[in-house]
Amino acid sequence: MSQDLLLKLELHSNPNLLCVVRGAMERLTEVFGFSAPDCRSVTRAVDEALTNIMRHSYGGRLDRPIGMLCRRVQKRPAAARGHGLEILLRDRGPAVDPAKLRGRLLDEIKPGGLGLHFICQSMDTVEFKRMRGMNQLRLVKYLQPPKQNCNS
Amino acid sequence: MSQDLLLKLELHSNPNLLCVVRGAMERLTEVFGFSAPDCRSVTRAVDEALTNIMRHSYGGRLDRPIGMLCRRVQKRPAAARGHGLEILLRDRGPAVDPAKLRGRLLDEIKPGGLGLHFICQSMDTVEFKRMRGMNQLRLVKYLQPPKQNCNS
Amino acid sequence: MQISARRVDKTTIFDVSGDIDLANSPEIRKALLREVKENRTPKVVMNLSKVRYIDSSGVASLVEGLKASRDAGSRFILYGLSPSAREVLQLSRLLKIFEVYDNEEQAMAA
Amino acid sequence: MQISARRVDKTTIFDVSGDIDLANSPEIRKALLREVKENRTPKVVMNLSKVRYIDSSGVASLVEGLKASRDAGSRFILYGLSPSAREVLQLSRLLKIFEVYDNEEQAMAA
Ligand SMILES: Nc1ncnc2c1ncn2[C@@H]1O[C@H](COP(=O)(O)OP(=O)(O)O)[C@@H](O)[C@H]1O
Ligand SMILES: Nc1ncnc2c1ncn2[C@@H]1O[C@H](COP(=O)(O)OP(=O)(O)O)[C@@H](O)[C@H]1O
Repeated sequence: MSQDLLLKLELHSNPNLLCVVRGAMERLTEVFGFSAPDCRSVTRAVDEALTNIMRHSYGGRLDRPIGMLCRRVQKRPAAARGHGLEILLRDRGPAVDPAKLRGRLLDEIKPGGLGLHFICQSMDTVEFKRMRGMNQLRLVKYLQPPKQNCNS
Repeated sequence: MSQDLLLKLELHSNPNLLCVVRGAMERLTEVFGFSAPDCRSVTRAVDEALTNIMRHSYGGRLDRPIGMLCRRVQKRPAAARGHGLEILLRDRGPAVDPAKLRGRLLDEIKPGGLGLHFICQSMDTVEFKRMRGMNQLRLVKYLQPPKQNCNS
Repeated sequence: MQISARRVDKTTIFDVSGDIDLANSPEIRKALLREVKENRTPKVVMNLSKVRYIDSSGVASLVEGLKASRDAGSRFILYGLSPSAREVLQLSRLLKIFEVYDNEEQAMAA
Repeated sequence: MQISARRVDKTTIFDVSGDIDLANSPEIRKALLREVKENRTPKVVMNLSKVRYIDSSGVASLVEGLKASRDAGSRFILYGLSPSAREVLQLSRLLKIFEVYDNEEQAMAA
């Protein structure tokens, strides 16, 4: 394991396990040094991303594998306190159509379509890619957050 | 992954990560259906076992790998509500001398030597074995706890 | 998550505890819609003071409750939001859409 | 974990918040031993009302504080134990060894 790896986690696509991951993320973000609101928002982003994997990648099946990797990353160019928490989420569902990966407008009052908004509003970097038969969502939050960057 | 696997976790032997595992275990035990005191005591057992690995197996080094596996197991002979939570903890430290693996008497007031007591008092099964160059501690707690069994 | 209902005059109060997420938001939705649509309760109050976390599926269930109560001409009220629950409604731009109070007394008097 | 000290007359009160575990019990130990041995404070009170969890290394630090205060002829008092902290002292058969009170008022009056 590399020094910068903080935590590696594997779970099934079972919604009952979402609270377990939140329990871990609440503490990991705190240990990492985030403010209380940032701890909540990173935890929320991970939770919503897992929810999306369970619902959309796996269509509600409960027994499919999800991998999660948390690492410390350095901001480039390296700045003071310039490190961040990187979270990689991987699933083995069918390839996601990136065109579908977008949040809806919030001006209408209707249920659904909020998860991606929460993720983008919480994280500094949100990147999706398909690799080796897996979907990978990469989330990064820096300790001193720069301006929002969520067009990826 | 097998259906009965609940969670797989890898971390470094860094005490700062203990609270992260507790955060996950608090929720996992709750989801599993344990009473609040049982949730606390299973979480405590896992925490103390990890503490022992960090201190004794790895002598305080911060960057060594620890693996953790949580599964649902069935009690044999299968009884009503006879399932339990099994937790396997694995480290790559030197072989542990089983003769040293014992808690001290509690009648003296002195610091230290409490961890194994907490583990044994919390869990229904505590088993240690050396396998494939790894130490493995197996902890099981059943939903309706039978009599204590901690001579292993 | 646990949900139970109390009836006070013409108001039903749902006491919810634990986190609301994908694992249980369908249950919340069902309880709300039954109360609003079938039982036609004129005022439904959600006591969220023991709810630490609400995810987007939980917000969706609350929005469904709100819409159903608007359709039925009844009232739908939330109280006791945790910091996280408040944030999630703010992020959804729904904090001003719901009727939100600090405590039960205010929610009942409203 | 955070620890800070308050002085009230001849008593030092340590306010601790967060979990006490292997990551920070050495810090607790150091603060306690300094207060008891170096500063020779006649009464040291640990406010544990914001401590959710104490592990065996945390218990060991508290035992060291207790022993040092016995050696120094001073007093060492705990208050505000969470269910988990109470359990851990019970499991260690130390609950009756420590002076334990429910709240600060009782701890100061004792
Ligand atoms: N992991 C995923 N796999 C496939 N599609 C996804 C995934 N995550 C999000 N999407 C797509 O993005 C859309 C918006 O997601 P989101 O904002 O979370 O709202 P909702 O899940 O309520 O529809 C989803 O409806 C879906 O089409
Ligand atoms: N993972 C381990 N590897 C090697 N030795 C261990 C391990 N866990 C416990 N031990 C041995 O068991 C003894 C008792 O452990 P414990 O009751 O936790 O108290 P303490 O760790 O305070 O000594 C330790 O001192 C050590 O010799």
